[in-house]
Amino acid sequence: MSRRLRLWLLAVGGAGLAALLAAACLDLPGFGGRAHPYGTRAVRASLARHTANTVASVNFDQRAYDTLGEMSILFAAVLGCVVLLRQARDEHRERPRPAEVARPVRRYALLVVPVALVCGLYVIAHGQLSPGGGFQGGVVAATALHLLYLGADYRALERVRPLGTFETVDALSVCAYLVLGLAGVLAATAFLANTLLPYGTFDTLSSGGTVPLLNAAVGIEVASAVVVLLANFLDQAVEIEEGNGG
Amino acid sequence: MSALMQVLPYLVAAYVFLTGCYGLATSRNLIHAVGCLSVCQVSTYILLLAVGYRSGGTAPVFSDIKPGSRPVVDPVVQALTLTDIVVGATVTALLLALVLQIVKRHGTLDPDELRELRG
Amino acid sequence: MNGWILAATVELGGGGAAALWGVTTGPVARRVVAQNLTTAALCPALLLLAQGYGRPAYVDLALLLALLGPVGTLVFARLLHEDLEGRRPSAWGLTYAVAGVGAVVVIVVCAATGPGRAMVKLLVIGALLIGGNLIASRALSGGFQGVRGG
Amino acid sequence: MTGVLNLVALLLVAGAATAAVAQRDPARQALVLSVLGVLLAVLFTVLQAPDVGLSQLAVGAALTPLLIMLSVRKIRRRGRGRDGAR
Repeated sequence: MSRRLRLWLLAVGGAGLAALLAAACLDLPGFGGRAHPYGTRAVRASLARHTANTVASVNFDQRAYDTLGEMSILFAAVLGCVVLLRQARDEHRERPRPAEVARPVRRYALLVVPVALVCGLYVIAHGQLSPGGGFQGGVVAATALHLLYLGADYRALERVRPLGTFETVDALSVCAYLVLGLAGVLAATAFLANTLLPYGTFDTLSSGGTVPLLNAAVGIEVASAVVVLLANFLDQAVEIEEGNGG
Repeated sequence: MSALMQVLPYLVAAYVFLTGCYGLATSRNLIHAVGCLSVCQVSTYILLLAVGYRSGGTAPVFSDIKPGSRPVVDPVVQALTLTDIVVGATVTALLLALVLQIVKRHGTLDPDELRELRG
Repeated sequence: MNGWILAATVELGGGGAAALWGVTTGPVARRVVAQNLTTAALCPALLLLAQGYGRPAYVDLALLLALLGPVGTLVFARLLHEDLEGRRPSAWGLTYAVAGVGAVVVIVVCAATGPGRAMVKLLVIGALLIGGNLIASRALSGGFQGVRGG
Repeated sequence: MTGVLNLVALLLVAGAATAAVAQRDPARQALVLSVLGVLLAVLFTVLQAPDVGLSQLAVGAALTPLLIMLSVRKIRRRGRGRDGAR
């Protein structure tokens, strides 16, 4: 098919899709309407279980089974990246020369890494109270670690990042999520049901039954998954060269 | 103004989706195509959150307000979007890994050249 | 009418449009500077929104932006340094002006919050925002001269 | 008042998305994508979804640009290695 014909086909298809989408938009309930039946019920259920952040309650309690699916997509995607980006037989590693970074930038990086890690942990730990949670905090903590590469040197990053440990922790935290779900079955209710632990006092760190535990498992999983992911990309971008070298 | 505001967010979502599709179809660089796909993903976030919005509402997070004191927006769509964003990022990473593998095997980033190679 | 939200709208409209224009036109060197200033322009807007909606919990967003925005700029400064060599992108006048706006917003919001834990958090955000912004500008204008192939 | 704020945020996001598609060079596209990520986070705050905003900030401000730029760097280095061998 020629490029021209393909563009025409795209234009026709796009115009049709645009018309259908516009018609669908006009039929949707108006933006900012008052009727949110699911939302009202979700908020009520969340308050009944002493979880201050309703979004965390939906993610880790009311729809915890969905989150298990999301976690497995995440895990599978990272596994795929590790397989695709592994060092091939016709490639070799070459140590990058140490980088000379301007001193203020290096100091900033070394100063901000701990601050950012604490912030990531804060976002994970307060997931069931204030905005935040495992998904966000995990990404923050993992990205913050890579300031060491950006502001200092790749070797500095490699020293604080035992890759094998992170891969194991990644798998273990997925297992922890599953085990917490199975614990619900053993306690004679249902898979991932939030009936295992007392709900605690509203708006404290230990409130919400199993929500904080599932939240922590997701946080650890996301953090180690992102570290493993970035490590593979960094290896490709910085170290791995084509050819067998010498 | 207010009649337009009733549908504008949905229309913006549709527009962003179509723009992303256009970029995806006309892209001459696979990394650029992955970026366009992430623009397509953005449209789903806008659509979901627009459906859940409520005028004068606030976030359904009760760490700093009393439950029931203010109307709140829909938390269900927010939870869907939240996980979608992080999973979307890892899927982007998987696609980029595939692109790197394609470059290694075929030595080109242009989807059109790839087709010629196969044929 | 809520003055905070009005100020946030102005900040978002002006800063966002300027950043978008800067990042889509001109040479790469100018685009990176615009990307860096996006953080500095939009973080105060987030603080103003948190104040305007009466939700101290929203301040976390500004905290993360002040933390991760400079990291994003360092990504470009490090991985694009070959394109930036010889050009030394810098717009110190603009950088200081935007940092000044950020400082003013942080001080005003602090005054409205009153002393306490919330104020400490705001001051941390202010320090991270301005420090990160200045360091990222420094990195863009030749902070990675000695980096070769790393 | 909030209507105007919603409008401004939506239009900025639409503009940034268009710009991200229009940039054909991946490195320049990554720059626009990172601005798009921050603008989206502000839009989500305006739509009263701070959790989603945090998620978008964490991913859009640093992670996605880092992934794209690392891929670009790998491909550039590869091209240079090829030229050097020839």
